[in-house]
Amino acid sequence: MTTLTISRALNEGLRKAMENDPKVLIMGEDVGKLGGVFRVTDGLAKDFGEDRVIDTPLAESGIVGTAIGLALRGYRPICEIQFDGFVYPAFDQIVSQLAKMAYRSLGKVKLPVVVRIPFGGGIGAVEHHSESPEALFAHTPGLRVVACGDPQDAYAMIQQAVNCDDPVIFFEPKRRYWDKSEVDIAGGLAAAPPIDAARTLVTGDDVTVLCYGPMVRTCIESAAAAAGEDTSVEVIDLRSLSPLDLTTIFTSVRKTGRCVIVHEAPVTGGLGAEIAARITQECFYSLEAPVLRVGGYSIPYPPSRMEEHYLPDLDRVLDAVDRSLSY
Amino acid sequence: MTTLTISRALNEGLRKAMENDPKVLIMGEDVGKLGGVFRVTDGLAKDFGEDRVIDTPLAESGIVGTAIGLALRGYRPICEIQFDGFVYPAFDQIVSQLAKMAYRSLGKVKLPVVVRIPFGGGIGAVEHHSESPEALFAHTPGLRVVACGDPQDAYAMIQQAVNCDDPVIFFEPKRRYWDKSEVDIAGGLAAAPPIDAARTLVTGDDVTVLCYGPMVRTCIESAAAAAGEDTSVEVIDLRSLSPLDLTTIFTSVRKTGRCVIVHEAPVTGGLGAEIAARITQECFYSLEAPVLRVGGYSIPYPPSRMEEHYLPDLDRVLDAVDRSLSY
Amino acid sequence: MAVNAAGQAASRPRSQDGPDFKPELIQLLTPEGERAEHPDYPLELTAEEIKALYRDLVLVRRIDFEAIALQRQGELGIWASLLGQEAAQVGSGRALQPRDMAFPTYREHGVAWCRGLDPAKLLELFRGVSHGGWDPKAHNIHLYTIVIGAQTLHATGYAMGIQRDGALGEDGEAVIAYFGDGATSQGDVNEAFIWASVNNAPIVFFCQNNQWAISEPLDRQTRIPLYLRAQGFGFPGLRVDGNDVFACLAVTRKALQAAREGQGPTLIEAYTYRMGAHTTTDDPTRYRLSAELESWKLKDPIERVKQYLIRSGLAKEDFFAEISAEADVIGDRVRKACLQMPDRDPLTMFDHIYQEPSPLLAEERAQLASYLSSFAGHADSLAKEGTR
Amino acid sequence: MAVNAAGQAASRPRSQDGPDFKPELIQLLTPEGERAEHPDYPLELTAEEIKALYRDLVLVRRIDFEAIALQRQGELGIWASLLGQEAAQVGSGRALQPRDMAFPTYREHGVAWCRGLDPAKLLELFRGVSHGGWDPKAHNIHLYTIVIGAQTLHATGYAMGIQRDGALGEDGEAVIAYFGDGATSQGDVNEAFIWASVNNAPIVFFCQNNQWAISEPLDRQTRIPLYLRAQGFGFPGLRVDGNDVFACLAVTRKALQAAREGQGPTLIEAYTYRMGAHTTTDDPTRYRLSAELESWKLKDPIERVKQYLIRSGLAKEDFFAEISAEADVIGDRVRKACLQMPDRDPLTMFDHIYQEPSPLLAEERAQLASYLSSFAGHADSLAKEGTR
Ligand SMILES: Cc1ncc(C[n+]2csc(CCOP(=O)(O)OP(=O)(O)O)c2C)c(N)n1
Ligand SMILES: Cc1ncc(C[n+]2csc(CCOP(=O)(O)OP(=O)(O)O)c2C)c(N)n1
Ligand SMILES: [Mg+2]
Ligand SMILES: [Mg+2]
Repeated sequence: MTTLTISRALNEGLRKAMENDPKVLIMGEDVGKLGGVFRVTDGLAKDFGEDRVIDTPLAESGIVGTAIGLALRGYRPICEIQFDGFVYPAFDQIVSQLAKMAYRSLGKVKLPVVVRIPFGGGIGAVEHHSESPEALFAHTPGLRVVACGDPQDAYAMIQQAVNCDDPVIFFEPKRRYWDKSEVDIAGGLAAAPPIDAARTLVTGDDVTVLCYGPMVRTCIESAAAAAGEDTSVEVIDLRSLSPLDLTTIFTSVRKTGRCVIVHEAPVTGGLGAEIAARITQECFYSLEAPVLRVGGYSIPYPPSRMEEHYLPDLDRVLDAVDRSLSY
Repeated sequence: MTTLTISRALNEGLRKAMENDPKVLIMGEDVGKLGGVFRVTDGLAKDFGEDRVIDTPLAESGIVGTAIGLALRGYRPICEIQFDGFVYPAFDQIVSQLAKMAYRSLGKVKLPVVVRIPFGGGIGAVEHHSESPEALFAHTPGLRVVACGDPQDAYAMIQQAVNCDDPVIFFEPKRRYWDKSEVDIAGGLAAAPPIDAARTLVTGDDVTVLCYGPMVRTCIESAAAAAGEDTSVEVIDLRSLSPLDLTTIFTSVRKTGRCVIVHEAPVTGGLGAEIAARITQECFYSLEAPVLRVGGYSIPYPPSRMEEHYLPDLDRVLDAVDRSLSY
Repeated sequence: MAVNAAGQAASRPRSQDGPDFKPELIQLLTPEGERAEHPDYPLELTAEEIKALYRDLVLVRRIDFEAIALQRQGELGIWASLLGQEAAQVGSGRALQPRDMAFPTYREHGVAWCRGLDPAKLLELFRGVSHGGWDPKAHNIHLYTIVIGAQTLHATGYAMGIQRDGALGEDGEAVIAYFGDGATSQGDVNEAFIWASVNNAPIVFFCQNNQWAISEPLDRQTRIPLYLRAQGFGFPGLRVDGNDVFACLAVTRKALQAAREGQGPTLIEAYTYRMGAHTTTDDPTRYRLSAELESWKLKDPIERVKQYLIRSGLAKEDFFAEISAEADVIGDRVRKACLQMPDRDPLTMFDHIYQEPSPLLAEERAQLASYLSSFAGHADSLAKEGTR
Repeated sequence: MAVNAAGQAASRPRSQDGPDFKPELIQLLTPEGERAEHPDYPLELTAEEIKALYRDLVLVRRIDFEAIALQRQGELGIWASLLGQEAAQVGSGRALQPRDMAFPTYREHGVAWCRGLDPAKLLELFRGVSHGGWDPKAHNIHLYTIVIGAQTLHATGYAMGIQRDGALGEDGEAVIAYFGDGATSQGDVNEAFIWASVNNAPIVFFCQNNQWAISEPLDRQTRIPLYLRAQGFGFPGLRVDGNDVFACLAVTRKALQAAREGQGPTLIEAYTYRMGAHTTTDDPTRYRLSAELESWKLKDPIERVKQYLIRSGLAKEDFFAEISAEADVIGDRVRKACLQMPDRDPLTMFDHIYQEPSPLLAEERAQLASYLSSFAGHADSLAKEGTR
């Protein structure tokens, strides 16, 4: 076991992936000498060369579009999108090409491309640096969408994403990059849960709380606080946002009868909507309360000095847990 | 009253808007001499000149981006995106610029830009010509998203959209372009419901069916068929997909206790998810059955010879109504 | 060629679209069927080679013709005709080595033919049986790309892969990316130029300037000849007579060889004309004059090869009759392939979303299966259907 | 300038990045502070005008300096310094007429200054109080745009509006769009070139080539000088010494006037250097050599004007002292404005989404209001908070 930050764990995972397979490439803005603005690719250009860690021209459509071409040639490119808000210029290449090529070719083409996106707010940044666009990709069939929430998952999931023959949109919880915890580097991937499985992080009986990415820590802390008030909260890290691990979700909600979903993205049209709708449909007679959603308001991400009031926090999660229990 | 197709009604509405305000412009691919691939802008270039009906270079980001600039200069541009699947290259300009400029400027800038998008399947087209991307825009705060479902709404709503000082994403039900019905051209806009209001098209007591765009006709027909089996279906055309007219929705569902939402877009992460989640939350104790969703499968839009099996139709709507009633 | 841009700024208006500027059009075979020479593009072709090119031209036109007819008869949903662009496609297509990779748009039926792709595969797409469905590796031709310009970035990335594989050199590999005049306005195409240039990637950008993007004439996309675009990105561009199969072959071959040998990208503008409608759903009489069409008829890409073959005595009437008969056979074969093409089991629409189907997809598939089987022979469900 | 592209193809390698190609750098004031002449850019400036330019340069550097300090002290979230680019911004900014419109990136503090925008407005953005919040019409400077390249399309559209308003002519209006070297790789910027060219729009594209896009040197974006990009789109491009405020003024003025008079777009590449970090969160020692920085220090844009003023006897020590004192006053004022800047009521985050708030927004606003008030003075809720 080694203590690593999420940023470092990703770095170690990427390094492993590059060591294991010479076809693995990294491409993006400032991923080379600088090691990325969050240092996730730190040192990789030096060790694997500029042909494998490519500082690209400044254009996201070009990054994803050429990555697709490299994948067609047998490479396994990992694209870094510098910030969530800059993935939109690549949207067409992701939605109309990356997501659809396997289908278009009736399975004859595989595109093992990973698109890494640091996402979410809470770092005091200017506009476009705090977005949570995951629902857009989860609504796009053909993509896998995942988010890691802690260093261990960061380390394992990035490798699983690279190994996966489907395109993967890989969300990294930007404001948790420097959170530290134990990572089993020696253990390899054997012990890691599959990339499409949710993980129960806290077991509880009263309310199920679903979360992912930066909200994982918030929800674990909320569960601890609730425990102090004798409320037993079950916290599940979804990890895979598309496809969803519905079995794990339904099993928990059938047990607790109550569910709160937490994400930073605006509630309206967010991933929580899909999950709430599915739970209601499948667990209708088990539900003691409507599935409640905690997330961003229906506004553009606000200026950073207001973001603490925008972002879901421990209090808002607990408030929702309380409301759920009051039904 | 005049009998018009949806395509023609839009044309008449655009003509009115251009007559009323010299600042109104139309821009897009083939909107000039050709009159658009669906003839929606037929004759307008001839009558208003090439400076007001602009055949642009072939690039959607450029279309929306320059429209924003024209709006900053005091114009009211109406962009035509030729087909739903070609809006993605403009995604960044729509999501990061068009949607956010009013907010960015604290209201000092208005962007009265309309982005018209023929959407949906059922016309036997090749890939990228049958998409239903409305949920992506409904998840983007700052945009109004609307869809017209019949000629009267087409005529009125396009004018309301042009008059609106917010950016409007205007979805047109492609496969219904040639559907005909009565339009009150003389009556003007006074009698038209507001652009953000849903409209109850069929009154009923047993199940509420929510729909928009191309599914409006399908659902009206379903209600008629259900009436033949003594099931009383209430059909509501949502019209405004963002913001949603939740009052009308909740009122109906509280009355019927059951709700089915129908759209062509994939159910997973579609607009139905948001509506289902909201209804469940707000009408929890009124619901006799979970809100059911009828829509596309979690796959890319299939080749056209399979589309009839993909698209929601009368049978699938009735099936969902039956399932709802069976709870 | 030292470009003094400052001087250019001083001496407005621009020279490249001024009356004094004459873009060179590379031609090796005149519309009248006479051989022309160009110092940079010597081309030696055997009689057999020329006849083979003629055959390609005729056959791809025939396939196209059959497809249009099939569409008219309701057998295809739509068809994008290559009529008039046969020389550009066959010339460039035959310049490719088997190991090279081609990235087509939706109109490159002539290129597909040269790569050896069964035309029935194309019909599958336009009939709506699949979105393509062929294996790009089987004949080194990528799937048709419908989103304008997107494939130019894929092609560039693929070319970067060739570099990384060390597959350059005299016998190396190269890539060709096809696109139209309208496509040059897309951000993606310009980004592809940047990537290709910065990486000195082994790629040929082959722009078929057929003068129209649906109803929009060229002047909506550019005010200077398109081949000049390349100089803004630091690689060579040239304009070739796109109705001259010899010239298209020669310039593409040379550009591909340069790419293979590590000299980077070239932009080829094949100056041609879309003789037909944009697609079978289009009505060009709404936006263009028939006089234009007539003038281009005189530049027909097939007729000039025929004239050359006749004049030079390389072929006689029997050869042309033979090709014509072969064309009919192929036309027939294409027609049969279309009419006999089985519809796919609707349940296969759930295949190939992911390498492994997700539980949700399996569930949706099962839903549709049970829904479909409810219609199949169950008397009561049929009765129910009757009431609806 | 007849470009023989075929010849170019034949005579690889490319001449524009070959050793024989020397891009012209327009310069009217040498780094040593000596006046140079250029036949196309005669420039007559009064002593007062030169002093005013000097004042601008010093003040914008001082504002920048203060902002960096404020960021270090935690008062700003981030700051993008213009250090080294003062001449490019002041020269071009002062070339604008009040009626012209400027579209900046996030680094154009010098342009903002010239337009008359209160620097405190900029701090509002970098402090995180708003995303901009000023009225573009008040000083004819658009909001800062952070998404690379997006504003070039807005600027082009705005210029098309000028055409439609018939506001061209000697006293007409023009637009300037700012962007960096990195931005030239974005599809949007190239689409803007196309729109501007095809429409012959009254716009000047002003590219500050500061040699770096965060950590990426210029050669990741292009292999030929950037100003040559314009020739691929059919309009003039030129390179000016971006550290020479006289030359930047002269070339921008001329290009704007050409635009105003209907002669269409120009691309100006202001060749300069980002002396500081990309932003305050960046550490340039990770990716660039200090020797490069040192060499650019010798080309400082302010020092050369000072030298010129001294040598030509136009200004004495008292003038410099006066400007320096004024700079301190303005620095102080900026600092105070920052420290005294009120935070906004959190509920205002719900304002200006639409012209009229939707019921849902009203509801969300009310939710937050009641949530906030639950913390305000209610003993029991405070107690509750304490347990969490
Ligand atoms: C991104 C995108 N926008 C719009 C379209 C619709 N469309 C299909 S073909 C076409 C014109 C293409 O013109 P050009 O590039 O000259 O190719 P050509 O059809 O003439 O071969 C358009 C606008 C599309 N396919 N993709
Ligand atoms: C679309 C987009 N992608 C990435 C970024 C992140 N980013 C901000 S500045 C920058 C570099 C810009 O370089 P350049 O255009 O040369 O301008 P400079 O910062 O040097 O003034 C990058 C990559 C962004 N803001 N927008
Ligand atoms: Mg064309
Ligand atoms: Mg730069």
